[in-house]
Amino acid sequence: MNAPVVKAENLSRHYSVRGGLFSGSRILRAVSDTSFELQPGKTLAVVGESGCGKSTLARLITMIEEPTSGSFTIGGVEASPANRKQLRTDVQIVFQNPYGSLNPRQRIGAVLTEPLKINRPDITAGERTRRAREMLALVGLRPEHYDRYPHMFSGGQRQRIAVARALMLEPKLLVLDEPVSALDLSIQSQILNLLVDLQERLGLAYLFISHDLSVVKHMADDIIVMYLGRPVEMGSKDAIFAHPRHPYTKALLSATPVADPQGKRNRIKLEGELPSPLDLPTGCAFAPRCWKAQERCRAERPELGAVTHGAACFFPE
Amino acid sequence: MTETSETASQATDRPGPLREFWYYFRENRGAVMGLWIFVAFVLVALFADLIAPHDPTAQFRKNLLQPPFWQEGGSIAFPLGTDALGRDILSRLLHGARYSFYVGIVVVTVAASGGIVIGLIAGFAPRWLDAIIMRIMDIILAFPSLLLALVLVAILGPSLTNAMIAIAIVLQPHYVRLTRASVLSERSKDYVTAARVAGAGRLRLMFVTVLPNCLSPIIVQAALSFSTAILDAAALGFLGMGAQPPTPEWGTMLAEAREFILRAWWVVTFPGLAILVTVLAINLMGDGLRDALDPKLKRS
Amino acid sequence: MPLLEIRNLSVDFATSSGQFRAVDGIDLSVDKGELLAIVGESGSGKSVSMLAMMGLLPWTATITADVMSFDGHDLRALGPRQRRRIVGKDMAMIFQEPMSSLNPCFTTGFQIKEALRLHLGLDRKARHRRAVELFEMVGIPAPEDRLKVFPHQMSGGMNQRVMIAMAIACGPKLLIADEPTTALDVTIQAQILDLLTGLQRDSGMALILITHDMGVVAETAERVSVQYAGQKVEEQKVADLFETPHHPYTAALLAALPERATSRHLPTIPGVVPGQFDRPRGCLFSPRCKFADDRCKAEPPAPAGSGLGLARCHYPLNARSEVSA
Amino acid sequence: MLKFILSRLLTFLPTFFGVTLISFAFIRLLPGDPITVLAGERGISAERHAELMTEFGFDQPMLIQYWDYLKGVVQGDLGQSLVTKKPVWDEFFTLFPATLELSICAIIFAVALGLPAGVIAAVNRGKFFDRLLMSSALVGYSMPIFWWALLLIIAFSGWLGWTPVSGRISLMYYFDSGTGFMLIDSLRSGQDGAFWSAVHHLILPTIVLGTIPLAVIARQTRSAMLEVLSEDYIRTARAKGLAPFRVNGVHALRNALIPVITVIGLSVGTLLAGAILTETIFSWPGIGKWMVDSIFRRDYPVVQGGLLLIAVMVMIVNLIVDMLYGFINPKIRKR
Repeated sequence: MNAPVVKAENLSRHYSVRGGLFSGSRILRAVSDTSFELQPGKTLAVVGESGCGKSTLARLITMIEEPTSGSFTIGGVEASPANRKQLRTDVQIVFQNPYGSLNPRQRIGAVLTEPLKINRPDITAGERTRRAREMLALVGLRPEHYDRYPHMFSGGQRQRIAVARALMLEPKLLVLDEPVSALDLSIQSQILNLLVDLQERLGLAYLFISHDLSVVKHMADDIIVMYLGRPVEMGSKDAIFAHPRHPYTKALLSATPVADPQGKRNRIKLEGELPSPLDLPTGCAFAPRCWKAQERCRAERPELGAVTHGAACFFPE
Repeated sequence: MTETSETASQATDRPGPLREFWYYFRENRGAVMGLWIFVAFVLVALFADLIAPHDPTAQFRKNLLQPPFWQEGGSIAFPLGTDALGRDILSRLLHGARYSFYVGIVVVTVAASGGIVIGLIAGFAPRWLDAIIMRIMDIILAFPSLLLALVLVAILGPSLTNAMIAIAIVLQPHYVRLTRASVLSERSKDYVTAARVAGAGRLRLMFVTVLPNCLSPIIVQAALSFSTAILDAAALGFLGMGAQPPTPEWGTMLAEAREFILRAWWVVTFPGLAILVTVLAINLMGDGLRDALDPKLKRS
Repeated sequence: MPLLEIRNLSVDFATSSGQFRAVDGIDLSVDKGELLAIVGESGSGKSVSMLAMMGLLPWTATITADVMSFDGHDLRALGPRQRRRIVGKDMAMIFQEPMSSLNPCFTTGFQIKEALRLHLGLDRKARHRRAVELFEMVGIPAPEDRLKVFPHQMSGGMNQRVMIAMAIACGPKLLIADEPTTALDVTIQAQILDLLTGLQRDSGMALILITHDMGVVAETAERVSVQYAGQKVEEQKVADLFETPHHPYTAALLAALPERATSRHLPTIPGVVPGQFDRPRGCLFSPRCKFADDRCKAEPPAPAGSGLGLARCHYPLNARSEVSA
Repeated sequence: MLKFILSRLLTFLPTFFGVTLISFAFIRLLPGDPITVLAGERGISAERHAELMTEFGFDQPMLIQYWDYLKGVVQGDLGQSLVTKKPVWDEFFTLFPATLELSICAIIFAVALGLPAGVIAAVNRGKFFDRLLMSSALVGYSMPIFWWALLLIIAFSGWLGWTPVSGRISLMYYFDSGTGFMLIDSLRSGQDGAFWSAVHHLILPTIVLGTIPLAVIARQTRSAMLEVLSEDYIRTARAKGLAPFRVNGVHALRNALIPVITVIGLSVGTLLAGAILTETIFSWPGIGKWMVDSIFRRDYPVVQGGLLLIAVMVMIVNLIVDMLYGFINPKIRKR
């Protein structure tokens, strides 16, 4: 087996939230104790509902934010502040909103060449242009798009441009933060195909952040399910979809609507809503909504456990 | 890739940014009118020497307080009449445009360049520095603009230059606040994060990535403060703290004319009208700029 | 007679660059107590047609229809005052963004009681009692307290429950839900959908569910109308639609669902939805349709018979129980 | 809510010190040393100069001078006028009611006309009324008010003879000022016609001073209303079947008021700047005219003290507006 592209150990990111003048600051645990590995050419999907910390995780791995504790390596190199500049080119990101992620005052050509200009000053301007045009073709856009401004493109085309920009530095890892959530169904499949093709052709590893289980099922090799900042279940896609072990994963799967009118299923009804991330329960974070919860669940926090298909639950299936 | 598909044709149908801007600006008839008046104003300011029938300071002792030509006792030699010292009002007004234009340009340049840089720094600075900068701006804003200008002029001595310095200092905080606010809102957008992920340094982020996207509100503010500068300079002139007589500055002209208000309406009316029309034109233009540059209004 | 009947509804918007047709000749009928889903991508005009019926479009919109009747009223002939007597009472609507759809300056109690006073003329006490009752019906815990709360103090799911309570406050005969769960998380979405279908079943009101999510359609609707670029392209019972789609667009859309994928490569629909400037002359879907020929590009198709799901296509798929390829 | 107020008060303090610092610096920035400046044009002998330098502490280090100044400010000691020899503090508070009365009238005038104008314009967007009101507002906004005042004087005092040209009340009436507000004092004096005379004197200054705030409020109300009218919750209100009057007047206006209140607060600064011009033109015995006169007379202690007190007044008003803002915006109130 190859060396992993990313290896994260106990990554945490906590924010201190100022709760007003006299109440002091409180701690928002966006991500806590998250560990995983990602092999080259593979896709690791992170799923969960809003506020589960999946986007924060994406920003940690992309080195947009510093972890509060824990560490991770990229291609075997420790991602410390000293190595950041060197590692930057290995990890790139594609954001959810194709309308906010391109600078409205930059032509597409400038969008694509900027990363090279900053990080590879030795490359000549002509060479930069050549590579950018090549990349444009690779993501399925036309040469004449090179001189246009972002507002002239549709959402799907913009997402292609965003992918192209991310690939200009030939990264090993692409972080995809809900890359198709803002797109219509018919455009979504175009982008997903593009991503599949690029992965095969360039041997990229994907960290795929999504809330849409049907997309995840299509794209992922491995899956981390997160709930309120912690991974609650981790394993291969097949294992998780076939035999979800954590009650939350089960509920999530059963709540996802399936486009098949014949398949009537028993839906697990989750009571209540997400607790505030500022005010997490002491034990298992899912306990207040869990139908299996017992005294122990409320008192102590279960660990993720097993390496191949772990579930942070005292009573897994 | 198998599907190189999305049609390129629809992209060409949408106009480029400048053309689009002009398209929306043209929609607003008031703004276009304002633009033409402003162009005329600039031309007058540049060529006042050639257009004006008389020397603005020449005193025609035989024609004191002569009314405009259409009134009894007026003559076409002095189309808008003369003032108490027998100076031609039209010539003085034309030359006055030069001072107003000069004030506007200098004040906006000084206030905007300083304000933008400080605002940009505040937007990117760590919290403590940002807080200090903004508190200083609060302090300047706590003084009514005209009062602060008056006091500064009292320190520096009354003159047009000092009045301009004073007005520029007073207007500066508005640019700082505006720039900082739009820097903060732009900074949280994904394209800025994307530039950071691409390895852009802080200076590049500030000036190449973020600043161009903050310019729209700043341009509008520049237009509006151009008119504010003209008004404030005229007010200082009116109070005797701006340009000093016999300079044909519009506010100063009004101050000189005050005692004749009930006797010779024209010495009071025309300078004020000149100020009003100029300021109104610039404000019309500013409104048009705002509508054309503000994407929120475009959609409706 | 159906509860709601619409024939040939069109909506045009006056934009700075000319007229823009958002809805183009839509027919629709809903019976009492029925659950109809309208499905389509963005720009398909699915919300606009319903907003037009509610009279909620801005003045830039021009609405034309051959028939637009609701519960015996001709909606085209009603004056604003008479229409307001129906809207909010017999015909209610909830929206996509629960957080921004409630007025941030008023308590939820104020906003729900306002409707009760306007349409039912209840006195203060009765209003309060009814509001509490409604909050209980939509599953809001501690209703007395929640009536005194501002919208921003509650979660999106709770706000959507408040919206639903407001909409059903006067016992409407028709409830239009415009993407009611799109802004919500999956587990909350399931709760809200259960609530809506439960209310529809228990109270006997008709429900129109506007959505882009095929999964939601499959699990909740009885009958489905598919819209594309402002036109209705197909209408069928939900099971039949997923089994034998007749319009190529419907078929392509279903095929593009990742969960129906058979290989890593998904079938795609090339191109994008036509906009204001590039509206095709013939069939609106022809530039993206893999079956399109010259006829499709030249002349707009009329809806086929009801056996073919009213498909707006010259060459409907799966015609006459032929098994699809 | 209490927390909110306290946090606002806390940002007030550094600004307050900054303002004192500026007024402290003012007299030291003038050309020449402070004693020469304070002595004015009469000049002063060298021994007396040195004596006074020590007496007023100008030979001390700056930091100590500032500390002493600050102590004085807190105790209400701002020095005394070179001309009248009265304490600056007392003079300010004798004249302040005149400015306050005028400002309140101007703000009422501006809000009473500007708010409805903005709402009407927004509701009739793009139609005749909107164009008319907004064109007028733009003219008002562009108005050089010192010229506007002269025009009004020509029209109302010159041609029509309706209103007086200057002062707060006709010289016929004399009574002790109790509250300093002429409208109240004239009523309390019980003299026939005194109140009407005071009202007459107020009309033109109020219009002049209120013009720009009126225009600003009308424009701001319109744009705030337009913004609010496109919000989702307005659609919800209409979907409930509410009448347009209730949708616009209750649901929309309540939200639109939030930014408008801020603008009204900000126009207090503008108002005081305008008061300088208005009071000078109408010989209105308020602090604006007092400041201008003092600058001309080189009465520097007055300028210094007045500068500080006016800035503090503006800050207090801003503070009040801030709290009001917190009060009408539930998102801040209940956090």
